[in-house]
Amino acid sequence: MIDLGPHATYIIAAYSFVFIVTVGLIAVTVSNVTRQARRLERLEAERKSGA
Amino acid sequence: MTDQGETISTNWFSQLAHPGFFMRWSAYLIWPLALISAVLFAVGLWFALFHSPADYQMGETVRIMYVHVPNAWLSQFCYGIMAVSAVGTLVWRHPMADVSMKAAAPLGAAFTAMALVSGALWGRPTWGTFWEWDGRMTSTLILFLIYLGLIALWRTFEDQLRAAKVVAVLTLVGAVNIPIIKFSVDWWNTLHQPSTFFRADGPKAPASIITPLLTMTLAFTVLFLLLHVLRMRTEVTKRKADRLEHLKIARQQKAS
Amino acid sequence: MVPQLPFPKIDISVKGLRCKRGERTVLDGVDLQAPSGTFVAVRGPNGAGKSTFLMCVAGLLPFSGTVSIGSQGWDEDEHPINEQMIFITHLNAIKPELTVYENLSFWADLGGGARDRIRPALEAAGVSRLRDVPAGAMSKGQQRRCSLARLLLADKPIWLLDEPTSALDKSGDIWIAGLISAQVRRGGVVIAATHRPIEPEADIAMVTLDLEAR
Amino acid sequence: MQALWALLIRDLKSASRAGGSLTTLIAFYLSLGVILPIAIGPDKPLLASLGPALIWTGVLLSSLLGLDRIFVADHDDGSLTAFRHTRLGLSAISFVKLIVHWLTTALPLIVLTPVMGVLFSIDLDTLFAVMLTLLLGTPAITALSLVAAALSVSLKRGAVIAPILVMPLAIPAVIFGVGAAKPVLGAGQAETALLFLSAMSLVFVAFAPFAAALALRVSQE
Repeated sequence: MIDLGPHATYIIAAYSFVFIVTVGLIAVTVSNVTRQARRLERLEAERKSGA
Repeated sequence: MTDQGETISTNWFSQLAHPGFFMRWSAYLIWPLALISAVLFAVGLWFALFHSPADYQMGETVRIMYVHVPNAWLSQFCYGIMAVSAVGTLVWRHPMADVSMKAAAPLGAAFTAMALVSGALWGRPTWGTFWEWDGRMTSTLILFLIYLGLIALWRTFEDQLRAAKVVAVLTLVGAVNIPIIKFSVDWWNTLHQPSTFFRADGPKAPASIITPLLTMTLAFTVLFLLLHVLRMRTEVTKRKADRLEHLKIARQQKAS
Repeated sequence: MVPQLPFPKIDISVKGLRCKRGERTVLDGVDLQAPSGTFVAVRGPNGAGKSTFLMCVAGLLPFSGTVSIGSQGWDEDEHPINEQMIFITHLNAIKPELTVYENLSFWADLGGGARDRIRPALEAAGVSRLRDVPAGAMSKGQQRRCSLARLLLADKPIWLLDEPTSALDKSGDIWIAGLISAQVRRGGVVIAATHRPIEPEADIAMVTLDLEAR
Repeated sequence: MQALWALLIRDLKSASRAGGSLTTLIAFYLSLGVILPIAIGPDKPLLASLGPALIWTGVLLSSLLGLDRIFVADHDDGSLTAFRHTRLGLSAISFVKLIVHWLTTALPLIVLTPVMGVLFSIDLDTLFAVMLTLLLGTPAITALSLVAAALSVSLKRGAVIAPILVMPLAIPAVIFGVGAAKPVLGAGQAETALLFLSAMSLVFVAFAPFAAALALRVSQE
């Protein structure tokens, strides 16, 4: 790891915050994709079996 | 009963004709975008953290800029996308425009929040304070409030298509206002303190700063596009599923 | 009473009307032929789209299909407001803090200044004694009568009525039936959405439009 | 024209008889005039220097109070639908609503401002300056309120959401309004601020009725 100088805390804090939010965004987005896709699949299957 | 089924299916085909097309072509975008974004992030972070010198003025804190500036740019880029989508909703009545607008708003708020927090963390070592009422940070904060307002307005509506049109009107009103806000805040800023701050994207920035900055900006932008497409696809899927659920409830009511 | 001259011929025809309200398709392929001098009773259970149908004909909602009024026809998104009609919704559009007279003279002014019709209209509605009473102090039925009195101010050939008889008593029903009959006899077109059947006079041409719940 | 006049008179009559709203407005504004000095402390020079800013904030917050009333009554009693078959377009109606809202909300606040001036112990010149900037700047705030009210007209929680929409957009009005009234400024800057303030009010008042009409139309669909 390189030496980040006297303000290392701020640099690390900034990168961590951006990292957490970005990863969080990706995680939420991907989980929504799969959740809605599953929901649609389930409903479509129900519709087919019902009809 | 079969008759009923027929009318229902024709309905939804005509309704989803456009979204169906979108779902087909956008499927080819996801992995390339993800790959490009990942590579850009890898290269950008390597430059930003290891392969760029400390600035002679700001020292190591210049590295915060590499995450701050891309987010600040995206906070505005996202509003641009929303404004175009708003015109699409109201004028061209394109069926994907409101999906795009709905998908963009929370992303815009998130990127604006990242710009604000990284800006504050950059400001503390550079200016000696977390929050400086300088023109740019103030405008960004106001933009954040506007994003919150848009999201709040959207969430109070139950009917998504009606919400889209109303939110589109507000988005455009905001788009007209943002330059006025920017201008007024800059004027207010010069009034209260002479502007002597370091300008991050000034023309004198050396190449050692430009390379990581550009790479990171591209990386974040591609990531934004990827997330936007994914969220749009989710919304289309969700609406299809909602519709099936309504039909199911209607069937059950009929049966009982 | 105001002289009752016949209206110029004005026919309404609706073909394949489809209307979505937000995400919900409310009407899907509704047809109607209502030539001059017809009373149309729109019937159907709650949620069948009676009000939506009226709003489409009134030009307040985007629709697909065709709606033509007189010589003009529209389809798809075009929905101009037609000055030849008056639309009384299920709401009264009466301000409780203003008097009956003030309310009606306001609507008369908006319709283009026919204040001399207010008195006969109030008399016909049976609320002339309440002229200077704040509208909020009246009963629901009286407020409805007051709102329907707007029909007599405007003198338009086309009437769109959404539940005109709601809150009205037996004598109110008879009054409305009489109004509609007179309007139809003059060559006007009345389209009314109702739960309770309205019984116009025997010689009136009447069309029934039944909407199904979706 | 006659129809516009009729609408203006009817709304003013209605507002004057409905009662309560004006009292609420006055009480809210004056309460701010008491709470702010109590929170800041009875330091007269400090209060006087903060005066214009506090008064502008007070006016902005108070004017948001009755914001949802602009269209809600006409929406709920069906008048808004009935308007559609008259000769008035929705934009003309919105313009009248703008005038009515300004007359019933902004104007009483401006008239009450001398009382606030006394509470904040600001001098006469500053008071006049503040009242002038309020006179020139409140139309912009009213215009924004009009659009926000139209956007939220069909919502049950419209009264909560509409102020949130107005506040960020009203910031330029506050900046130029307070900027023009601040006694520390050079004459040139105050004039610039006044100019921008008036320009903003004019532009907003010109465009708001159309935006509001659009919002009303789509929220009826």
